[in-house]
Amino acid sequence: MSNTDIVLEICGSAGEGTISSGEIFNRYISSIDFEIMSFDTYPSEIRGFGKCVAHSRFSTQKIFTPGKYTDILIALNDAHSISQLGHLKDTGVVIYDSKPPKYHEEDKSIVGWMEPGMISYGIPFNDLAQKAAGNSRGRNMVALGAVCALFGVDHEEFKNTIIQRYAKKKQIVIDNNVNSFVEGYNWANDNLTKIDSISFKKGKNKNEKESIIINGNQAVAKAAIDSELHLYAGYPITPATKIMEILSHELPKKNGIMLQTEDEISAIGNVLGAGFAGKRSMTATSGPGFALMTEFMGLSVMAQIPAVIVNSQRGGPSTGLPTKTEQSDFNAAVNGGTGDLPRFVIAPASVEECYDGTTLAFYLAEKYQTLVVILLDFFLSNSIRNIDEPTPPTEKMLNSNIAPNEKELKDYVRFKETKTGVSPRSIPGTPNGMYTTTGLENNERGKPQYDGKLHTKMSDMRYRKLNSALNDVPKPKWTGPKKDIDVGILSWGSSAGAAYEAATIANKNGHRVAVLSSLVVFPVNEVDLTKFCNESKQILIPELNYSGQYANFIASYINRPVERLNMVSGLPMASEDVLSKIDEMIAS
Amino acid sequence: MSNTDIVLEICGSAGEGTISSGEIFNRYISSIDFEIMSFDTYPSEIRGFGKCVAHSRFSTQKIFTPGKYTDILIALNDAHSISQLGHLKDTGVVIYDSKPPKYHEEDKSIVGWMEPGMISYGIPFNDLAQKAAGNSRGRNMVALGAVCALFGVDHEEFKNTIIQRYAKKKQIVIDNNVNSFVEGYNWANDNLTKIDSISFKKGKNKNEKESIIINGNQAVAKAAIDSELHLYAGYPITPATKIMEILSHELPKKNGIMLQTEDEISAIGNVLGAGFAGKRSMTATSGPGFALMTEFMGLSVMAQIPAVIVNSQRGGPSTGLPTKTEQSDFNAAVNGGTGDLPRFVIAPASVEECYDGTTLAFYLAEKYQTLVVILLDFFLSNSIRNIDEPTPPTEKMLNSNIAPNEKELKDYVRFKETKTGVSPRSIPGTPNGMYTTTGLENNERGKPQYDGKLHTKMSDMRYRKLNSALNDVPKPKWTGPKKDIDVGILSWGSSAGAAYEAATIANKNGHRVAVLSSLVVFPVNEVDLTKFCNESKQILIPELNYSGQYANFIASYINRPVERLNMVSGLPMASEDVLSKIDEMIAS
Amino acid sequence: MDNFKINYIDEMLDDVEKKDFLKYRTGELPTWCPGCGYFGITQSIVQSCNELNLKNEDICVASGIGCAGRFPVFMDVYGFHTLHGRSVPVASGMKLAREELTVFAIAGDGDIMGIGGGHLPHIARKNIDITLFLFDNSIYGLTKGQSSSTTPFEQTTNSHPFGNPDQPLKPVSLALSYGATFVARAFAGNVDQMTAIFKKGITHKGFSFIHILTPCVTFDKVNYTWKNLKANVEEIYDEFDHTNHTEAMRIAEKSRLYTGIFYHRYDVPSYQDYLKQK
Amino acid sequence: MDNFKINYIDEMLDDVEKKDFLKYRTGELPTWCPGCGYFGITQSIVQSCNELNLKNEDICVASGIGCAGRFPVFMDVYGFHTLHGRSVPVASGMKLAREELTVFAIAGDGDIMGIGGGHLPHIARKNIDITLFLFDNSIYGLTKGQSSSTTPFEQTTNSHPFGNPDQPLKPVSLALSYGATFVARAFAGNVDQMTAIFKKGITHKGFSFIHILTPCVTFDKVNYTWKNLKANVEEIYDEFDHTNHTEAMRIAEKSRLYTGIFYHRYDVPSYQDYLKQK
Ligand SMILES: Cc1ncc(C[n+]2csc(CCOP(=O)(O)OP(=O)(O)O)c2C)c(N)n1
Ligand SMILES: Cc1ncc(C[n+]2csc(CCOP(=O)(O)OP(=O)(O)O)c2C)c(N)n1
Ligand code: SF4
Ligand code: SF4
Ligand SMILES: [Mg+2]
Ligand SMILES: [Mg+2]
Repeated sequence: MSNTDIVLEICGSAGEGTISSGEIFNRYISSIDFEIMSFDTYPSEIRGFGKCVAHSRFSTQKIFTPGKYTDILIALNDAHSISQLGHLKDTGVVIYDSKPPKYHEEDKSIVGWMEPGMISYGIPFNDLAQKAAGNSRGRNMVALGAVCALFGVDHEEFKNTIIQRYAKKKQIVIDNNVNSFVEGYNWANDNLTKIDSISFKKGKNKNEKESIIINGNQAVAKAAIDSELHLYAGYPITPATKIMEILSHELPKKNGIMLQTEDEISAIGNVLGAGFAGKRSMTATSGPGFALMTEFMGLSVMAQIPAVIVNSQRGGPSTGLPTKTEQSDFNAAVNGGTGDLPRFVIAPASVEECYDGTTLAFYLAEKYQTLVVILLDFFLSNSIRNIDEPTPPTEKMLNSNIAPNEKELKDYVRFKETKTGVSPRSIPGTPNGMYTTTGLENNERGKPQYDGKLHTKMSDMRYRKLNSALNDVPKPKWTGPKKDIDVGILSWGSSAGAAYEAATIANKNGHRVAVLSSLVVFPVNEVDLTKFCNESKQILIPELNYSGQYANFIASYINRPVERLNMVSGLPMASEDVLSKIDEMIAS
Repeated sequence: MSNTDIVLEICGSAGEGTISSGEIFNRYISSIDFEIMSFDTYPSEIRGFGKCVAHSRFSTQKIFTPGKYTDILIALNDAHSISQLGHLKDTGVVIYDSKPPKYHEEDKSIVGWMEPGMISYGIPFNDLAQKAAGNSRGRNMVALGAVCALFGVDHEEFKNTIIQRYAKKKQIVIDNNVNSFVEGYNWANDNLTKIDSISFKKGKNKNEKESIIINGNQAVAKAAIDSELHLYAGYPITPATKIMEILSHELPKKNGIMLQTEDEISAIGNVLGAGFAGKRSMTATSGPGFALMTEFMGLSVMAQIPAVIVNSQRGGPSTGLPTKTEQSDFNAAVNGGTGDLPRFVIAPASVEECYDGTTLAFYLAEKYQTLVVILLDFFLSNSIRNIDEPTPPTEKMLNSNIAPNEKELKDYVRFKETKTGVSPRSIPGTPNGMYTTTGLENNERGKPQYDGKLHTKMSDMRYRKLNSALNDVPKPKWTGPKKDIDVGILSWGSSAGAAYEAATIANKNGHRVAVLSSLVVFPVNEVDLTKFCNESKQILIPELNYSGQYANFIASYINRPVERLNMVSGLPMASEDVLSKIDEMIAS
Repeated sequence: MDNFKINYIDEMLDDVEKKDFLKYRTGELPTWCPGCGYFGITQSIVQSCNELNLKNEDICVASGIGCAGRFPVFMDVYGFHTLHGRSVPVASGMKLAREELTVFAIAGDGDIMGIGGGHLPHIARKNIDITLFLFDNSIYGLTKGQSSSTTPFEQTTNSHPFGNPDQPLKPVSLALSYGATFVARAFAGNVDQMTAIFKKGITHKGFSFIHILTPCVTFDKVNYTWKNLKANVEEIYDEFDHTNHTEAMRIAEKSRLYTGIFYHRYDVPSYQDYLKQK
Repeated sequence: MDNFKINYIDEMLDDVEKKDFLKYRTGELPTWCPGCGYFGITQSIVQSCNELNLKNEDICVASGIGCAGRFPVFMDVYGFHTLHGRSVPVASGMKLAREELTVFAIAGDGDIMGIGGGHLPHIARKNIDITLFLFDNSIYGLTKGQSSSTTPFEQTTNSHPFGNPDQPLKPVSLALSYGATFVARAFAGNVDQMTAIFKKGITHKGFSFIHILTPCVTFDKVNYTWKNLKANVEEIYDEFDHTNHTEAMRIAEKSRLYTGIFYHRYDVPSYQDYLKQK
């Protein structure tokens, strides 16, 4: 069986069912065992008639990026869709409304903008929807019907997916959608002559595990629930709001609490309060809210109280580009805050890692009594994948606080020096475990004290925790050749996907390209990093920010020049971008 | 004439006039043309009977540090003073109260703690003060009288300094102080036999310029007034509060306003508002307050509105060590905030540079329409020097906003692309100059817009400003040999003083040690930095923080390993510390 | 839908030209939803400036983030779209810098009752001479329908699918207890009254707090709708004594939504006047 | 002076032992100035805990930064000395995590009327079951005598050498207009009344706001001194109806410093009770 790897886009106005038809398509395509990666774009204005795009890539191979070039474009609205032609493949397919509702005629038709070589199928979406349901709402379903007819998809199974999607709606809604779908399917079968060569019937045979369709925000929320989150405290902000909204549904079912606070300062304050009291707690935000949490981040570290913050990055600085993706809060996550401020920073590279990174975060925060920042980005938050049902946290991960034993409680010394830097922490309610913690420098009993020797010792303790934890976290992932590497890519966060794909292609092309990426970006596993760099003739650091934040950061560990690939286009990094940089480096 | 270089300390309880006697001593010693550097330590508790130390070094040479070892210790309180013996020189002198008030007898006398070789002079401070004024308040003046007698100081002139100091007080206060002083002087002359070899009559011949005694906070406040500051908005926090308190006196005289805000967020918000409206404005804070300003820092940069923030660093992280000095907010100043966030960071190395750095800050903020952070620290804020009357800002520096000309106002494009990155900025009240600025990414007219090309271009503009400014700021100071350098010290902020002194000694010892330090620590002058590093066999970076923040930062510019000297003792760096590190590096 | 949009815009533009609406407006078309109460408020602000003969270049506007916060983007004045919750300190700085300018702060209910609520007591007690327009739609509009500090108890929102557990704040009561010297409430559906109130607020020497009831037609279909608001607002009776703080407090606590001027104190010098008189 | 210190401490220690003061105290001696009102407040809090039979391990205290903020450092309970202005959100998180604990927030006037003032409306309207002790000395103590949000108008302070230009806030009025369900005022010089009030506040199910008048003997020698406070406090008359919000508001606005319980509403469920009942 040959490989299938297709990008399909549905583009329309808000209100035309663009996103929901993409969702149905993903569900179906996932059910026939394709690997999918999907990404929706909403208008940045609140309302109006802004452009929506449901972008899906599906493949029989493992994929890591949503794909830069489109195979099939479904234009629910010509005006909006024209600009999508810019990344349609040279022989790509456009499916459009041949008889759009009146208001479309003012726009030039998309057909006029297509390049020679592209293939178009005109279908009267509107007429068929009217026929099926008496209104134009079902245009999106007509289009899906045509897709089934054109590309050999089992339309009965697809129909079932539609029925499932609307199962909770009134029967009339289900009927209208299904009828529109059938109209589209039949019309296309009867009237269109296929002139492209695309088809997709069935994906690879997947393994046995249950698979779920989920985006990064959902994965974080699910992981939090599975990690026995008790209190979510947060304040709405794009692209993190959804985490809060999901948890506002889920937490009450588990006797947990979703607290909407007056601002982000209060949110992180509540998180620390709950952490102090011994319950798992988190908040999620984006750049502006993260900035407001800066002072409390320091307190978490100094007072040694667990706290988990998700920062889903968007374009910056300041309010920036709220609906665009970027990786420009690395500095803020790793070095934000005043004073010498160790903390953990976790940067998932995929939806799967959003789950694993979150369960890890709760484990680390509690065990090491400190701050853990999880760096997502707009793309990861909204990137939809079908993944295997993730592995829930183990018992050990769920109960990671190191409590004082009875002997220690006899004369309890809360911040007693230890080899690991972690001192047993008693939880309120524990008799004889009383102590006071503070953001002031303090001695082993928690008393504020400022002498130089003590400050040196306590600083040491705070940093020592990080080193102790290095054995407790997944090692960096090294993919590709283990030695004689032409280009070694140090990658982080969501752009790692593009690095993997580019490296795979480059290796097929006969080059030796490897990728090192780590779920935990701080602290740094210097042993592996050094080994990787020693084997690499050149180092490349691709990232979605302007100033090369990770590249600057890593310099003090490797002390050698690196090549940088920095992009601030607001889009996820594409494998093509990384590949051409690799080629350039190898050629020079 | 041989060189004089002496460290004198006065140590007592709060309420014993420790700090004020130090102040009088400094005034006098400055008036006889010694170079002085002084530093007061207060108790960290609000009240009570905490320890105060007035530490002064004075010299016929240029000095850069307050000196680590003491020559003369005046013990107003034995209990507190005992621990000061730890850094008294082997042959140092102690002047103590031989008949302390009753409550002193419970403590062991300081004499019992002195090492052999140290010299002590017991004087009945209390009795003499009682005799002079009927109470023990004048004990500190008795001690100063004894100092004059012992070390050959002109007691008439000294007496005049005392009179001047209390000129605004009631006559009885002046009399009591003077009489106590005279008692001390006479008693010491009559009863003591000098067995040490210290004397100081007159310093070097200074140049003509008027000299003033001033600490870092005062220098900042003075520079702000001279820079035509209109609005100071701030919130009290150690060690920056004094800047606010000084300006609350000075600004009203100039029709300026000192606004005490409800928090630091409001303070920096007011600064931006005034900046937008075309007036010079600033705030001053320390770590916790600086953390709260993080979000607004991003707005200043993105919206292109001038803002000056002084951050006087104290021990961190979190509330930390409010009364100890540290250089651990480098990360926060240079990389704090979310997104790619260029800004200027100025780090004065001395009281003189506090003045110059502040006038420069206002110039840069206004000209480049952006954020300028001035990094002081507890030590610099409170470090007292006698310096030449500083050079006030020039006309050019005072009027640095680039306004649009009439032609530009015809069709005003606020954020028009320019080579320098700076677009002419119109000030409210200017007809046809209306525009709206925002923290969102925006096009040249200020309209929020998020496309990738625009974001790339505008990011470029924001960073381009910094490069343009490199010719507009003082070049890094390179002291010592220009080539074949054994150890090249990259130094910043207040620890540069120790680097200078250590380098001078090392060079005398036949090594080749040079120092590169820059008033502007960000952006980096890469040309000079590279030249310096290329000439240096080894690089040393000494700084008062735990994690080596500047060393980490500089790594991405120089891509080679550096030696680090990190101290978090809460004390300023001493030349001895740097010197022994140099020796170690050269030996290895 | 698109032709609806076009007609709608044409209509607006006509209206706009008639009322000299464009004098203080840029070419930027507001990104607000059709039917949003913010159009009417904008119109009233423009009309007030016009009737007060303010020059464009002498108006400074600081706004927060939110649908309301977008206001200055559409205006041809000196505008600063600041941060969420921070219009007030920025407006304060503008006024303290340049007393001769007319300074507005624009805020949503999330903006100034929630995240920026800490600034309000202080601008009021300092009596800095700015006018705060609170666009209160009792919801977070821009982030798509979460509860705000003024969302009614038990209302279902995107952040509280089982009902809002928090009691709403009462902006007018708060402003009164903070010592604001001008406190009024307006309704986005009554342009004439709004304009009258705005003009008084703008000319008041000191801090003016104007609470404006306005519907979010997109995210609140239940409580503060046009219909419900219309049914519940009531103009404060003519004889009302605007200098009686206790009375103002009393009617502010009522569930009836009184509109008009609650409190207006003439005898307290503004912050800058006070400093000058010393 | 040192022998004065020693005598003073001995005296305190005697007193302390007599009243079982030490039960909730660590060995740490408070760093407060002799004569500071905070000693009396601490004593009353301890006494209240004692009389209510609270176990040390079941008490959680979150404090801000300031002289007041140091409180938990001297206490043998679960204490968290947080950030300036942030005792309230941290205390809130403690309670939401562990409903069975007794949670106190300790704040200075700078702490919770100034920098942390934005949290107050929300803890009140949410009615989260913590007790807030506001140590109001109308000055910034720890940073040595700058104006706070409750410093009287025109008072000379270290930040306002020519007199404070800002009108003071009225903490009790604010708490009332925020919808707090328990609002009281106490005076640090009256330990018995304080203890009675504290016990009511601690046992109240919901948010309790306790405004405590206390002198800063070091930085305010003019206004809120022991002498002036004693002369100006007056206990609320016995017949006062604690459920009458309007009356509470009225007497809160008076310049006379009433002490006692202004408002106590029994019928509003606490945040967590409300969530459970759904
Ligand atoms: C610090 C910060 N937190 C959160 C956000 C996200 N945000 C933008 S607007 C908004 C709420 C808007 O509500 P409101 O102030 O009522 O204005 P409206 O949109 O209703 O006019 C939020 C939460 C932000 N921009 N900055
Ligand atoms: C963010 C921040 N800003 C400023 C400070 C400095 N600071 C510490 S305590 C304090 C004021 C204390 O006043 P108050 O809250 O009234 O408490 P008091 O000392 O009077 O008991 C200030 C400004 C700080 N620690 N953190
Ligand atoms: S979302 Fe609501 S507030 Fe925002 S523009 Fe639309 S109707 Fe107005
Ligand atoms: S400074 Fe004032 S508040 Fe602080 S301990 Fe002393 S008297 Fe009390
Ligand atoms: Mg709103
Ligand atoms: Mg106070």
